[in-house]
Amino acid sequence: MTVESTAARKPRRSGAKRSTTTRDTKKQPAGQTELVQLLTPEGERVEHPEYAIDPTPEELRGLYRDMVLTRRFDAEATTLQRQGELGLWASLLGQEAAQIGSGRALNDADYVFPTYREHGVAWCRGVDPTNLLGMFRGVNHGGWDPNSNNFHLYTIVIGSQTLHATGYAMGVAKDGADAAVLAYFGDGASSQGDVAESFTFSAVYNAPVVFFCQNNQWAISEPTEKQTRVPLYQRAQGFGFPGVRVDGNDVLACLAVTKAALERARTGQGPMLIEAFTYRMGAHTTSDDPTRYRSPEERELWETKDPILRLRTLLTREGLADDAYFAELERESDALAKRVRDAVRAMPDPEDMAMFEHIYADGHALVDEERAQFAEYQASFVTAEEGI
Amino acid sequence: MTVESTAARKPRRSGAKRSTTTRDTKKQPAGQTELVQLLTPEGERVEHPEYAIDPTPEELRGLYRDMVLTRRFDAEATTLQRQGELGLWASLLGQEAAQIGSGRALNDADYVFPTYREHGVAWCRGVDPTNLLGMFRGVNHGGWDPNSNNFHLYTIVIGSQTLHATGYAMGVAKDGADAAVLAYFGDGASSQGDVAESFTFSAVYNAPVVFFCQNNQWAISEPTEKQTRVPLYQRAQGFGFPGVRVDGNDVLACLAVTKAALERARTGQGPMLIEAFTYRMGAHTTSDDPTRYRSPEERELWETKDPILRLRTLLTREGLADDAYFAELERESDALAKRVRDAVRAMPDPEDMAMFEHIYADGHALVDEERAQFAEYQASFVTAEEGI
Amino acid sequence: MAAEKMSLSKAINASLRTALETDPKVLIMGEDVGKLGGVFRVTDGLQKDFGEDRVIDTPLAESGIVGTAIGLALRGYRPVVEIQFDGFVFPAYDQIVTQLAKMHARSLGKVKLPVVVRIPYGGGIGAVEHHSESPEALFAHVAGLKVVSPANASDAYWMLQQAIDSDDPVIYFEPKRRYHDKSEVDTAAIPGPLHAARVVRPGTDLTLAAYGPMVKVALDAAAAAAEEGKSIEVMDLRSMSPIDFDTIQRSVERTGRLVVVHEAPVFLGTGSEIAARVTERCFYHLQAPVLRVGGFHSPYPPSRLEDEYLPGLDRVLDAVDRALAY
Amino acid sequence: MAAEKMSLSKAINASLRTALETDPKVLIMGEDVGKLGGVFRVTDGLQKDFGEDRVIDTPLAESGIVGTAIGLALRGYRPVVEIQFDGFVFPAYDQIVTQLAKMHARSLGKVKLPVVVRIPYGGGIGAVEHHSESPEALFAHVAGLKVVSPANASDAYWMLQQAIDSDDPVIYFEPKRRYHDKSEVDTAAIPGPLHAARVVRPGTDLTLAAYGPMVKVALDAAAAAAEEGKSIEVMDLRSMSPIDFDTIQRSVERTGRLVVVHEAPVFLGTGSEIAARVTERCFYHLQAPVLRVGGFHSPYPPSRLEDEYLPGLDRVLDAVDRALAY
Ligand SMILES: Cc1ncc(C[n+]2csc(CCOP(=O)(O)OP(=O)(O)O)c2C)c(N)n1
Ligand SMILES: Cc1ncc(C[n+]2csc(CCOP(=O)(O)OP(=O)(O)O)c2C)c(N)n1
Ligand SMILES: [Mg+2]
Ligand SMILES: [Mg+2]
Repeated sequence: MTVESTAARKPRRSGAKRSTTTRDTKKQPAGQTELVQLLTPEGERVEHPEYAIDPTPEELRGLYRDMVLTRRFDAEATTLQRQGELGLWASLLGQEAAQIGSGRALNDADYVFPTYREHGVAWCRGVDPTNLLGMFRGVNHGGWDPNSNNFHLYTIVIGSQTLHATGYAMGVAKDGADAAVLAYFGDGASSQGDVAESFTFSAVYNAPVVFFCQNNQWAISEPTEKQTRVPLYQRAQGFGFPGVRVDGNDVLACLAVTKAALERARTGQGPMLIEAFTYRMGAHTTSDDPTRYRSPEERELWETKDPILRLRTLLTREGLADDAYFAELERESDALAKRVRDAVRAMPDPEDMAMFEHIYADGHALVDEERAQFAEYQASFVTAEEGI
Repeated sequence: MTVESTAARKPRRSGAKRSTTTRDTKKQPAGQTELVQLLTPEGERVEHPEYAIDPTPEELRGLYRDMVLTRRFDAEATTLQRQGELGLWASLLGQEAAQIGSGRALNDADYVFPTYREHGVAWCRGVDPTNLLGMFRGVNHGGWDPNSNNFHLYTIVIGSQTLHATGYAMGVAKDGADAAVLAYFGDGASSQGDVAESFTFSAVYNAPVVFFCQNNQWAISEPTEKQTRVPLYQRAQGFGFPGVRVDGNDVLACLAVTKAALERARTGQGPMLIEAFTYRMGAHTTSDDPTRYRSPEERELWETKDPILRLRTLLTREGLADDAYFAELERESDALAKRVRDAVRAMPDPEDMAMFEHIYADGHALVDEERAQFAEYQASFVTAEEGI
Repeated sequence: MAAEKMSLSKAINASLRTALETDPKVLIMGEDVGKLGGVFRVTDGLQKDFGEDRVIDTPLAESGIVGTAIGLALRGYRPVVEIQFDGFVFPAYDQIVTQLAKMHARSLGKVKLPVVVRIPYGGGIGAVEHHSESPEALFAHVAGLKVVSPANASDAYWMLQQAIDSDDPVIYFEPKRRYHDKSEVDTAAIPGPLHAARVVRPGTDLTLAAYGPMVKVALDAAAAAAEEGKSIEVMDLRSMSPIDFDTIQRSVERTGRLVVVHEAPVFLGTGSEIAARVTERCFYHLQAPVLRVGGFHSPYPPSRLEDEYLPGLDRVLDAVDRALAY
Repeated sequence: MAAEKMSLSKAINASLRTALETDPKVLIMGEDVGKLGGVFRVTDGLQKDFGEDRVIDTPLAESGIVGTAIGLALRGYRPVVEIQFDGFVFPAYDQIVTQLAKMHARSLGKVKLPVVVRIPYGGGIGAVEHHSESPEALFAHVAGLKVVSPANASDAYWMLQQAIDSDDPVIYFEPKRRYHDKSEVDTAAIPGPLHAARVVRPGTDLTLAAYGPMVKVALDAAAAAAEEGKSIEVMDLRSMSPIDFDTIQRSVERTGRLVVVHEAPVFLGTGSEIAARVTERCFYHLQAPVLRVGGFHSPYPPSRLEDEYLPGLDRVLDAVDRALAY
């Protein structure tokens, strides 16, 4: 399976040439917004004075591969949810460039604080995709060790993690470490007080944190206009640090801008806000029904800006990847999907007594008491059954 | 007693000519900040293209009188605290221009949401000064009916009232009323998430609310640099509405800018942020000891920018007020002070049973039960005593 | 409309519709309550019929939602705000506790804040973290708030009407896993008091008190116990602040035994207050200590464990047996 | 240093100093904790001696303080944050409840958050609104937090050391009206367990349990009762989560009567849990219901009423008498 995966297949044929000017200017008042773009929807490289980048063919193929595998994994997870293997899934479909571009900008020593949708960033960090599924299956609330890959657990309460990221970055600065922190949040999250407080703290302490806002145009059913009346990247300036809007469907631009911002942070120049202008192609989660609040036309429009397709166009046109490469990647995608599917199906439910574990690091008398009572209660059934 | 009231007497003689440039530019990075000023510390009128104002002599005297009486009241309250009549007092000393200027910009139909220090605004709204003292004496948590003077109760939890103001303004807009809302907060408060959320809500709903931030340079012991690294008025822009910095010790500038902002709001042009650049001349409250964290020099510097003195200079130089006027105002001040003093001393403690009143508008069984039990408990003493 | 069988969520929708129709000052506010009709469709169709000015999609900020609702109430409106899930009420907790609850007292009664905060709460729907909590004790402890929870469609309709009519702030907890349960709603009836408990199944051996989602479990337990010859009186408490202790007391004075069930953690849950106060009131009537069945002192577990975590039939019956064994 | 008489606030200062000296990862954070040394001077001199990098004046935003402290803890630091007054903890409540309390469990134990939240609490100092509250039950109900409160200088010193040493988040409530009370602190002693209750005055007729600021009132009450020939055992609970029920139980099994006192409102206060659980554990030993003395179901009143509002000697003795009258 290639780019044309289940979830994204249908409307791509609608053609890559449709003009998007009217729509975009609706969202971006003229003159106010400059969108950093290095690769057009038509797959053309463009120059940007501030954010130059010159990836090798190998690197380009790597970014492409990351995006394809991420999308494939995501589609598989959606399928697994439909099959009842997961209780819920929050798809990243459409946001692959924003996530892979920013994720591949990271150094090993950097630290990431995701929302609940950064499956592509997790992939870049080397978190096993299967581990992401535990919480969506309902077997845990977060199935990986954040310190193994410098990738924090998913945070569901909107905006909270931006403060954790800021505090972590304050610690990085205290340690004098050569590292930065990357904090993800959404357009909806921009309204939360915690996000504003994280801007204040990071500015005052000049913390090495980069705020990466994926403006995917929607917070469940609410368009970005319900959160702000000016472009979100502008929010940063009033807190005393720069903000920039990048084409969130352009993996090269996301990579270049994030790399620059992280380097800025690592070299003591403080926080920066990146607004990745992108689109949530799927439902908010598998529980959501976007037909209730947005038009198919809008989605079709964004299909024409697909992040994967444009890089494929470039790779093909420039002769950087051939059919064999794409076929091999398809095989790899299928293998990944199968591995994930098998792993999820094999994922055992937690033991009942796990309820009483890890509530405290140093123990707690009440937990001990309740654990003992529950064990006794359960034993009473065994006894009763045995009694029969 | 005239302008030279107890609390403000000493250092004014240090002269009005001291240059303040170096200090100011420290706080205001060059070029970034324009300070709206219509009356210099030396009492000179200056023009401003956007904020013209041409008050009559009567109006100028009125502003002067408001500031003098407010300062006198404030000094009396400080004295009353020292004498044990109040548990605490939060002095507005130094902020008279910011408060009277903005307060006199209001129409009757406008609504005000203060912090705990807006005694001058309360005065403008016609709230009896005595009523302000109840909470500081400890006889109530807020002693006036907000709807009598369109002046909400003092709010102690920092920042909360900015959301109430925004909601109120949303209601004003719904009603199609010709009114605006004025929300006060401090430089410290600017860091609270609630304030950011009020910016978001007011911008999204285009609510007729003006945010008036008195940047008095300190949040208890913390200088404004602990809250922001750029001028606070700039915060507004990233939320999509204008911000302006005004000389907060210039009553004319505060009046003009607030008038314009309120009119903007009333005519459907949405929120605006005003940062009044001023100084808290006294302690944070009577519990505070500012010598622990700031230098006498800083205070002396701000003495030279005294809001009252500069207007007095203007009135005198232009022959708008004579000695008789000032003497009469001194008598009026004394009378006000005496009235407040007498009223506070006569202020009775609440009845014990008042603890159980006004917790709910529609009653609550538990409150009824506890009220009855407490009455019975108290009666048991009476009986016991009678028994003796 | 009069009597009609409807689901609990439809009853809330109908109640909101009635309120919007009856009083132009009533507003609905929250995340996704407009076009989407809420993530549970509880506000379905309301924005379409009453406009964006009365059914308001808000920015994603709970403190802002409650804070602006307070401002709107000060202006004379009667906002009904929705918190999307139980676990997301905490960003608004400051506004609720320090402002919404206290402003009436602060103003010596001059200011009234008729704000209703609707919170879908509780577990049992297989959700991820923060979507299954029962934080009612954290509100009931706070003076100035009233806290209620309906257990069936009729109460859902009427208690919401009464909450909106109340001049006090009311936290209205909706048992989300009962949203689809249907029962008769008579919109022409004259409802009883908002804060009264109700005996929903009479019995003589033990009183089993519950509210919200646990009333069904309690009734099932009583039915099961009946088959073993035990007569359990089931009480739907309906209100957690105030709690109708008079009605509980009358029942316990007859039965001599009380078991309280809720989903919320037992430790400092509403059951603790009920146990303490009923023991005080009925010290000489109680044949057994008041027993409590509820959640454990742990975060709400991953959904694959919720059947074990939530008080179900067996755990309730176990407590009943233990109480009867005294 | 060894044994020395000092005030409770000085003991906290000394304890923070020890922690800063011993462990370079310990940080102090809060509003005005630096140059000013806190509004109660509890952190006096610490910034001067340990620098702005370790004793940090923060922006005025409680959620930000706790949220960044969590981040710092994730990075390996051990932040001790100060909330300036009890009533100002609520803006941070979301971070405390949904993040600080739950992250250890969320990570299946991989992440530890050794964060201490210091909160001066309680009334009796003649303050304005929001400066005199006792919100401990709102934290004790939440799994993942530990909640303690010292009643004297020695405990203030040692319990804070232990809280900082703990790998769990600890909410450390400081009885602000006892800040100036002096007693012996032996900084070389070996402290008992952090969460153990302690009998501070033995007695045989009734157990009187208190914590924080009310321990002194309880001791005074016991002394007064002794003059009337009543032998009251006073227990300093010290920890509200967990509560040391074993020690309470042992006492009540001997005395047969229990009165619990706290400043917090009685309704759903910690006393309710103690009453409920002790009644369960000691059903056949109790000669009287567990009685509770505490605040009323009202906002903390204006300070001129606080003497009536706060449980004082008379109200405690009244409850003691009522309990003994059974
Ligand atoms: C505090 C809080 N309130 C509400 C929710 C419910 N909720 C989950 S996702 C979401 C929308 C988030 O939108 P955005 O920040 O744009 O991120 P996206 O889902 O688009 O990636 C909402 C309202 C939540 N998780 N947390
Ligand atoms: C939420 C909250 N946190 C802390 C406090 C304690 N406090 C009272 S005033 C104050 C400083 C406020 O500074 P600023 O906003 O600049 O107003 P100013 O006092 O200078 O007028 C603080 C920290 C509070 N009242 N509320
Ligand atoms: Mg979004
Ligand atoms: Mg200030």
